[in-house]
Amino acid sequence: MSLVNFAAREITCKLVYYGPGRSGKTSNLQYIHGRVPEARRGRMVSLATESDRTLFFDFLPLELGTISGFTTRFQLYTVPGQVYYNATRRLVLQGADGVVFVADSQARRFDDNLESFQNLQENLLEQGIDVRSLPTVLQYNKQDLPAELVLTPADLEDALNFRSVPSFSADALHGSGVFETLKALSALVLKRLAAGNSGESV
Amino acid sequence: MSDDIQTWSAQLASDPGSLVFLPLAEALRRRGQLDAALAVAQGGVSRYPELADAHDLLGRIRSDRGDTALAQEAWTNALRLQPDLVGAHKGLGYLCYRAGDLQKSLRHLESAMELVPDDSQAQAALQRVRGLLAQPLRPAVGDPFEGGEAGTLLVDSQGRRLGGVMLRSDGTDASDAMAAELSGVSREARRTVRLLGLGEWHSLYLETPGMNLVMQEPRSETLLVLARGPEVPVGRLPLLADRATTLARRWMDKLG
Amino acid sequence: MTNFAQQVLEEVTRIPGVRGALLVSEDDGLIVAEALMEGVDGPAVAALAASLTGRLGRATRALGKAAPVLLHLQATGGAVFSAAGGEGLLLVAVTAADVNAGLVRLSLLDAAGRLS
Amino acid sequence: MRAIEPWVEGPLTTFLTESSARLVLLMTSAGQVIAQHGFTRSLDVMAAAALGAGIVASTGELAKLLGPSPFGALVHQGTNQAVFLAPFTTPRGRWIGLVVYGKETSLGLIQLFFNRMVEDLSQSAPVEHARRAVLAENFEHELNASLRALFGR
Repeated sequence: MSLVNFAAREITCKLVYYGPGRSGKTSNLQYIHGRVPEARRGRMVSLATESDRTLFFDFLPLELGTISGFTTRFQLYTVPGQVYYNATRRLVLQGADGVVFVADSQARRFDDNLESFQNLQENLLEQGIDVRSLPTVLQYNKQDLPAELVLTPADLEDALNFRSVPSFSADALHGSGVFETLKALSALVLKRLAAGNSGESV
Repeated sequence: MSDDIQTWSAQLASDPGSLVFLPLAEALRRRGQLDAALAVAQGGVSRYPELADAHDLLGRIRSDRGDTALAQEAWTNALRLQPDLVGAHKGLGYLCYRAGDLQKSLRHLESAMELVPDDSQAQAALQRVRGLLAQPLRPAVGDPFEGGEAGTLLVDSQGRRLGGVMLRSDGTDASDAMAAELSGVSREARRTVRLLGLGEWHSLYLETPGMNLVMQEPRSETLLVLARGPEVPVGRLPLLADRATTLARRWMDKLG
Repeated sequence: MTNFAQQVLEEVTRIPGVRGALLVSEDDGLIVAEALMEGVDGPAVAALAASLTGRLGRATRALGKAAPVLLHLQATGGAVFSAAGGEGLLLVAVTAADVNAGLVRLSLLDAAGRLS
Repeated sequence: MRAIEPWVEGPLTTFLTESSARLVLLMTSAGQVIAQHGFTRSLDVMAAAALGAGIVASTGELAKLLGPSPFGALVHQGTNQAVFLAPFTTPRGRWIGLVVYGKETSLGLIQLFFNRMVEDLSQSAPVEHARRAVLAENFEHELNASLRALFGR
C-alpha cells in the first residue's frame, strides 16, 4: 500500500515485477537503473545467487518528481521466479501498489507463464487482495528472439490477458518496451491513488 | 605559685590601686584560670589606661581565650602607648600569621627581633614566616577548587573541569581527561534512578584497586568527585563528600 | 555454572532490603542470570547498571586506575550496586534505600570472587 | 529526523536521545519508510528499509518452519557497529524498527528504550481516519510530464 505524507507532501509506491524464472524481471530493473539520471535513483540492490538468479529480490528506488505538489517515489521490486521460492515471493508482494507481470515469450516457457500467473493470483488472494482491483500491466518479453521460438503478443494476450489490462511487447535486455511498461503501471497506480482508493496516509 | 597568687590577691584587695594586678593576672593566665585572669587584667586596664604593659597582658589573656579580634585590639593599644613593646609585636606577629597576613606578621616579628635579638621564640617564628613567603604563591587555605589540594574535582555537564585537581599515582594531571570522561555521569545516574523508580540520586561511590571515589551533584549537571586512598575508611568518604559538596556550592555561588 | 550463579544470586537476595540480584554481561547490558522480587524491571536494571559501570570505568582508566571493583549508586528511594564479576560479567543488586550497604558490599564482593 | 506521520516524532526523539543510537528506521512490514534518523539520502533509506523488511520477513518464515514460538529481535554485531532489527505491533499494523548503534551504547539500552518507544507509539497513535483522494484532478498532465522527464521519452 502506498504511503502518503500530506505534511511533507510525499508519496511512495511499491511496484513489483512478477513472472516465471529467467523471464527478464531483473533485466527490466537493470535497464531502468542504467538510464535514469543518478540523482533520480538510489542504489540498485540485488540479492542474487552465484548463477545470477534472483534469490530474494532486486530493489531499485526511483524519484519520479513532483506530481500535484507531491514528491513521488517508486520502489521497484522483483520477485524470484523459481517455483520453490514462493515464500519469498509472498513476502515481496506484501503491500504492493501495482504489479508488472513479465511473461517469457518463448513458446517452450508457455506453461511456466501460466503457472506463475496463477501463483500471483493465489498469493494476492492469500493477502486478501482482489486481483481485479490491483493495478496490473503485462509485459511480453524476449519478442526480439527469432519468430519460430516465440509466441506472438496476440497468442500471449489470449492466454494471459483475460482482464484486458495494458500490455506491452518488450526486449528488456535492450530496453525496448521497458519504460512503456513502467509508465503505464505508474499511471494506473497514481490514478488509483488520485481516486482515493488506496494509500495509507496522514 | 599558689602562695604568690594568695599574697598578690591579698595585696590587691587591701590596695586596689596597686600594680600587683600585673603579676597576679599573669599567674592566673599561666594556671589556665582565664576568666579570673581576664577580670583582674580588665580591672587594671581601667585603673591604668595609659599603661602599655596592662594592655599587653590583656592581649595575651584574650589570645589564650581565642578572642582574636579583641586580642589584636589590646596589642594595638599597647603599641600605640609604647611602640617598642616586644610582647605586643610578638603577639601581633602571631595573630597576623594565623590570619594568613604574612607580610604584616613579618614586620611585627622583625620589630621584635630588633628589640630583643636573642629572643629564640621570635626568631623561630620569623624563620617560619620568611620560609612561607619565599615559597611560590599558594592558594587560600581551605578552598580545594582553586587548584591546591589534589583529589577533588568539579566537572560541568560538558566535560570541562570547573575546579580542583585529580592526579594519577605517577603525579601527572588527570583532571581534564577525567572531566571529559565524567561528563554525563550525573545525567546517567539521574536516568538510572528515574527509570528504576528510585527517587533522586545523591551519591555515587566507586571502588577501584588503590583508590576509592565518591561523586555527588552540588548543582544540577555539575559533578563533584572526591578520590581518596584505601586508608580512608569507606564510611568516612560520604562525610568528606558531603563537606566538599557544601564547599563546592559556596564556591560556585561566590563565582556567580 | 548457571545453577551455581543462581545459587550465589539467591544468597545475595537473602540480605534484608535487597530486591533483586542479577548477573549481567558488561558489554551489552543483558541479563545472564537473575533472582528478582516481583516488580523489579530486570532488563532495565541490567542495561542501566552496565551502562553506568562502563562509563565510570572509562573515567577511572583516565585516572590510571583499573575498572571499578564496586559501584554503589545511592538514591532517596533505593540503591543500585554493581561489582565486577570477572570475564566481562557484573554482579548487580537493587536494594531499598535503608539497606545495610556495608553488608551488601561485602556480600557482592564475596559473590563476585566466587563467580570469577 | 524525518517522520511520515507527526505523532511518531515524539516517541522516536525520546528513543534517540535515551539510547544514543546512530541510525534509526521505522518501516511497515512491506518495507515502506515511516520515519528515519541519520541517513543522508532518502533513496538509501528505501534500500535499507527494503532489506530490513526482507530480513524480518524471511526470519519470520524461518521461525515458522522451526518451531512454535516466533523470533523476537534480531541483532547482528559487527566490529564497530551493530544492527538491531525488530518487528512490533502498533495500532497502525505491523511495523519494523531497524537500529544501528555503536560502542557508545549497548544492546541492553537499545532494547530497553526500543520497548519503551513501542509502548509510546501504541499510546500516541491516532485513530485511523478515512482515506481521502490524494492527488488533484488534473494530475494526469503532470504525471505524463514527470514520466517524460524521468524516462526521457
